[in-house]
Amino acid sequence: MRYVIIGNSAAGIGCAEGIRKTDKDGEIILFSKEKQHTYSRPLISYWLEGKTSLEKMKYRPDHFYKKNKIVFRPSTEVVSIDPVGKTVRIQKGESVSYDKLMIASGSKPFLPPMPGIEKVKKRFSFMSLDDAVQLEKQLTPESRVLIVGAGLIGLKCAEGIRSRVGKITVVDLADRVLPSILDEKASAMIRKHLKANGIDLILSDSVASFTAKTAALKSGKEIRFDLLVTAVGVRPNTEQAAQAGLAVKKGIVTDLHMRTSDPSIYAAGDCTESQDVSSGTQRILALLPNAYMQGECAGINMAGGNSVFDKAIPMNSMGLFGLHMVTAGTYEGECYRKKTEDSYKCLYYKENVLKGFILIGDIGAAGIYTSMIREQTPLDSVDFDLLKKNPRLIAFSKDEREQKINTRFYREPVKG
Amino acid sequence: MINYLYPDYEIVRDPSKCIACRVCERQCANEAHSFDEEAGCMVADSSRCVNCHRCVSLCPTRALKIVKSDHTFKQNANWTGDRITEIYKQASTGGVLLSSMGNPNAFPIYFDKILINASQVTNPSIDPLREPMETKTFLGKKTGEIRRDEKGRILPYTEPQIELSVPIMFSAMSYGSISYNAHESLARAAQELGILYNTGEGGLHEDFRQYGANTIVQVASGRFGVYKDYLEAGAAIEIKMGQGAKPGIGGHLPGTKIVGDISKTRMIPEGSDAISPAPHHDIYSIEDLRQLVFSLKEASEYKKPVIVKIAAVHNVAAIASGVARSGADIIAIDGFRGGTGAAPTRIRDNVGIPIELALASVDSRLREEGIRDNVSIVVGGSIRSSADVVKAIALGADAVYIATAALLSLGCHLCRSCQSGKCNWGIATQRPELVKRLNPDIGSQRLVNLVTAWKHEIMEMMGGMGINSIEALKGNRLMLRGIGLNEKELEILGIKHAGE
Amino acid sequence: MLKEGQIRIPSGCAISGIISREGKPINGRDIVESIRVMHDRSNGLGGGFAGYGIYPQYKEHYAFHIFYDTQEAREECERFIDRHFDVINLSKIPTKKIPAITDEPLIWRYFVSPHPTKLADSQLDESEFVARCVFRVNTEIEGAYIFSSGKNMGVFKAVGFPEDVGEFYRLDEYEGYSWTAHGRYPTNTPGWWGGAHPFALLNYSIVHNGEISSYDANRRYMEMFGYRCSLQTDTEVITYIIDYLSRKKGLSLEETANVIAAPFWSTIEKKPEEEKLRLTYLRNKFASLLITGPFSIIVGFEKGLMMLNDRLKLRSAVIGEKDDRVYMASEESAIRAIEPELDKIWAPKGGNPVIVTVNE
Amino acid sequence: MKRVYVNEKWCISCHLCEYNCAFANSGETSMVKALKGVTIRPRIRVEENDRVSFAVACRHCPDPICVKSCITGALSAKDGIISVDSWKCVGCYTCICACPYGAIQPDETRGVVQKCELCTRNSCGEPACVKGCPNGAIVFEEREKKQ
Repeated sequence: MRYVIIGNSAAGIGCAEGIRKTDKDGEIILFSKEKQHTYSRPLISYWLEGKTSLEKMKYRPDHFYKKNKIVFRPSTEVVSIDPVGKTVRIQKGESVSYDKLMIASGSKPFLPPMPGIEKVKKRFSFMSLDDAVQLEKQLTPESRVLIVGAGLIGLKCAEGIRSRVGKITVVDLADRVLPSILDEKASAMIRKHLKANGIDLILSDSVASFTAKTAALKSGKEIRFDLLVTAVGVRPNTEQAAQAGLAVKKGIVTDLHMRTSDPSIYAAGDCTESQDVSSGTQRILALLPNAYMQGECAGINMAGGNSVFDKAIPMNSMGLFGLHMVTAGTYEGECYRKKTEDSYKCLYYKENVLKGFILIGDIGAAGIYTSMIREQTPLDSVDFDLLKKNPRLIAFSKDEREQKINTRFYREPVKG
Repeated sequence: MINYLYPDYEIVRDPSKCIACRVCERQCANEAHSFDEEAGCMVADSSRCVNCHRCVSLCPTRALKIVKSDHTFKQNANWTGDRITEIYKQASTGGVLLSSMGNPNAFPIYFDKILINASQVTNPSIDPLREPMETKTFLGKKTGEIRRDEKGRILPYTEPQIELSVPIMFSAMSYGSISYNAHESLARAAQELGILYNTGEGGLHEDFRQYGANTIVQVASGRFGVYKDYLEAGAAIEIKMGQGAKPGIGGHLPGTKIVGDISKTRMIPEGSDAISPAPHHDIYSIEDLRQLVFSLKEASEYKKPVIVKIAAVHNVAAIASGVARSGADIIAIDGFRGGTGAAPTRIRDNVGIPIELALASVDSRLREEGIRDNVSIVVGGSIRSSADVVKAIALGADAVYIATAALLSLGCHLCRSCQSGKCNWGIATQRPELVKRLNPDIGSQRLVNLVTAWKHEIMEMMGGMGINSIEALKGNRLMLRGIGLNEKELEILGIKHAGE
Repeated sequence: MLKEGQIRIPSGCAISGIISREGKPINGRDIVESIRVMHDRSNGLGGGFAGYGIYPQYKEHYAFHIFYDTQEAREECERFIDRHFDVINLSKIPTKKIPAITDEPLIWRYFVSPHPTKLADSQLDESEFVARCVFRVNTEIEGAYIFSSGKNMGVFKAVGFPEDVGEFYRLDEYEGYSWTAHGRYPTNTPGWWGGAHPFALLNYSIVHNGEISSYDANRRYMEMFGYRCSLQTDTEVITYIIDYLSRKKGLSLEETANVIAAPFWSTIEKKPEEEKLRLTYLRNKFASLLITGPFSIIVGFEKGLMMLNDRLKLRSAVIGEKDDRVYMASEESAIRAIEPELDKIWAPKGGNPVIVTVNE
Repeated sequence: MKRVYVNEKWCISCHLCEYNCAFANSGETSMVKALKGVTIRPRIRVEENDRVSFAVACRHCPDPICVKSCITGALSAKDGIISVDSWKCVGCYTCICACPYGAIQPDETRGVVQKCELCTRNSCGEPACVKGCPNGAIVFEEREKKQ
């Protein structure tokens, strides 16, 4: 049995670990476009900030490939897939056959057309360690940095370099920061916090055109900068999958076993669509935990096991300049809100289940909420008034508590 | 109104050790401890302290101790502080003083004035680790002629018996006076130990029927929870005529405690007072007792031994003689130091006689009358150690009852505040948050440990005497010597003085 | 110093016994020679013998052997005996003056039968009547002590080493089908003749080596049934127990052994159900008659001997056989001394009675 | 394998487990020195209301979502014990967002997370919460066979 894995991040690694849970000996070949040992992509901003090192960023220990008997092929990009011949073709014209294939090709930065951008020499995206290394080389205490995009990537980048540059300006077309994960009030709170930490934010605006060191905004403002970071968004890497004739919508389409439309080909991670339990929709959930769990699920199935991943939900945890926020699920239905000077809580619930939440500041035990979303715990089976105040197991029924803390391990309630 | 009382005890906190974890505060049902937010430290109100040591025991840094207050009245050998304080209390309330557990006063403790023999030279001591050492005991009548079948073989028919692995039983404590968990601890320990516990006059909770083979069901003057199934549920039936802590006094469990399972188990309506009359109103004399004994035997088809429990009072020997002829299988005698959940202080402290003297005179009397085999004798009322057990058996007892010692092993610190219902150790309380403090897994294990430890010690002492079976110790008064006792005391105890 | 009856005196001892299963006569000399070997097991403060089948001519009559301290005691006692019995024969017991035995009391022997009217008036069976009379003499008549009261048997005892006691009583002039002997090593006694062993009541006689730890439990129990343990010795109470269980309760000697040296509960537990119930019954019913502490005893009874050790076998006891004779002794040497060529010799297990009876 | 189980029936809400945990992981030899005057940050927490109380710490799930969610690989499961490598941890708190028991806490002083590691990384030898529980409400026992 030969397994071929495309991708060396969370989904690819998860897949390899999933395979090894079931099949200790099958051949695994793992192709990575990048040259590095597997590393954690979200850590690049921490690296810039000096909170981690290249060594610490390794997602798995040095002996990982060896221990798991994985043939690791770094700097090797898979250019095409032949689902009929069950082979993949790599850059140098070499073909490698597979019995089961995992596509964990991730995503790439999305750059909308911006006139004059080609004139900007010091221009970076912020997706990979290479991006970060390139950026790092240009940082000076005097640097004026323009970041286009006030989403997760843009803001983490801002935090990562804040202490190392002179000025940071973030521009976003949206009227608030982190629009994909925060509601208005939360955004406002973060915005205030960013401002307090020296980040200039220009919202509801966008770059009309660039010169080498200036950006003219639609509003007419002009921003002078030394370095440009574009973090407008990402797009899944689906080209090879599409060429191979696999079903692809926004991302590669899979079933709950992470199998694509070709029974020998699986896909996981940022390049796929998931069934979001909280919203009930198919969407791209470009999140590391999600990628790992999809990959692991796929790996188990590829090796002949039986695993279903039907618990996908959006889930984010991040800190910005010491202020932590965790969010999960979708924001629909009724809302319970509580705001204090330095914290914010918002719970969304609908049709007897918790749909989503936003916590800023006090994030302790947030996973209890997350699990309620994931498990679709009926709110009438818990003391929701208590839960609104604090995420606590005591709000669950006696039987449920007993299950959670006094049995061998928690068995998920049987639904239906 | 002036409060004349100064706290008996003072809570002493070592501020250098206190980490303000507030365990003391959470554990004190009397609310003696609190956290002073402003000062940022723990404070204590000694006037609320009953000296139960719950806080002391749970304080993780050992920052607490309770000391006797040195606040004092002017010295007076006659009007002691206790007497004066009692007068203040009564002058303020107009009520009978209530207290609990056993008589705490400085009367002679005869067990402590009796010494045990050991073998030297002429007779070898026996090592219980190497040789069999038997503590198994049967309780019940040993009368009846030997009968044989036509081939001359003995027909091994005996009156109903109780078999004990060690001659120790847990004395009567009702469900109500002590908690569900305390009862469960006793029942489970009795089962594991191969001994018996006693329901007391509170009926038998459904959950504990499974321990029937190790249960004595009690029939007392209130007849709470008594019906045919109850009588048949245990291994023996005890008629409680009296109790050492309060001879001549009945019982009163206030209606506030008659809730839920307690009401159900006692078979009386919730909220009604459970009043046990001072006498059984169907027993005004010995012949009435005989009728009750046989009523119970009839009801239980003569399968269960009937115990008659009496308090040790002045003419205990004559009473016991009457009981021994009443059809009862076992007499339980309760000494004046026996414990209780609540008794009038004056009764507890002034009525009854020591169990050692009662036992010696009853055993001698029954032997003089040639009726010692009619009954087994069980004694209680402050058996405090394995040495007390050995001495009691050598004086003539078949087995002992322990209750205070059992409660101590469950955590009781003899604060003697049972009547308040706020037992911090989860024993003498029905408050759920306090009851749960006594985990029967732990409680039963501690009881098992205690009795096992005593058993080992009994075996050591027996081995020292060259006795390897407990029946050879029973009534073996030559193994005892008195110390510091006068002729009369020695005569009653039937022992010689040390050195004789 | 206090003597037996006023204080309990522990003692170590030597015991020996011989029986002919054929009922053939054995000269008293043999038992004297046997006990002589174990000289060091006694200290000269007591020795004695019991012979069975020694009075064939008076075998229907109770033979009372009595010590008198004074003539007054003898007169008072004889008046008592006259009132309760028909006296067939009376005499001093023949003795031989030897230097080793001194301070002898008056030693008399009476062959008697209960007075028929007295017996009928008492509403007691004959043996009980005789036993009660013996107790009365021994407790109520100062200076008189009946130390042997069986039929066709007799106890001979004195203060001294047993071999000297045998010579003193001229035992070579007696023949019987069984004999027991005792050499005493009391730790504290002025030496009172009555305190020597064997101890006997009616036909039961006991020689005993050991010190029982259950003494007071046994004694206080026995006293409930009218046995007054006036001597406070183990042998006395064991004799009474055997008398009580065998004569009054009708237990066989095996059953008696199951009571006084009852098997351990752990042993009983392993027995077949019926046996378990029987042993449990006996042990429980007569719990206060379990004898603990070291003992080896030889019980003499009509037509038999029983040897029994305590359950832990804390005292030595061996049994030898040669033809129809069975020998029982504290030490093998005491058997070899009179029968060097044995067919068989063994040590009985603790608690297991060895009962030898004369073939009928 | 042996696991920590909590039986709320016997929890007496004394909170000693929290203090014993904080002490065990303090590295100090005296509880007074370790805990006096500090706000404790135990890895076990007692939840309570006026009727019920119980302690919650990491269940060391066989299929741990926290480990799967960890973005750095700092959380790992070995021999059934889930532990955190604070050298690798960057304090993103994704695990806190994922743990269904709320059993992982921020260690704000170090900017990482902390969790129960069954006292395998301190000198306690056995879980301090279990050892110090006065009522057997927290036990450390083998139950796998029973299931």
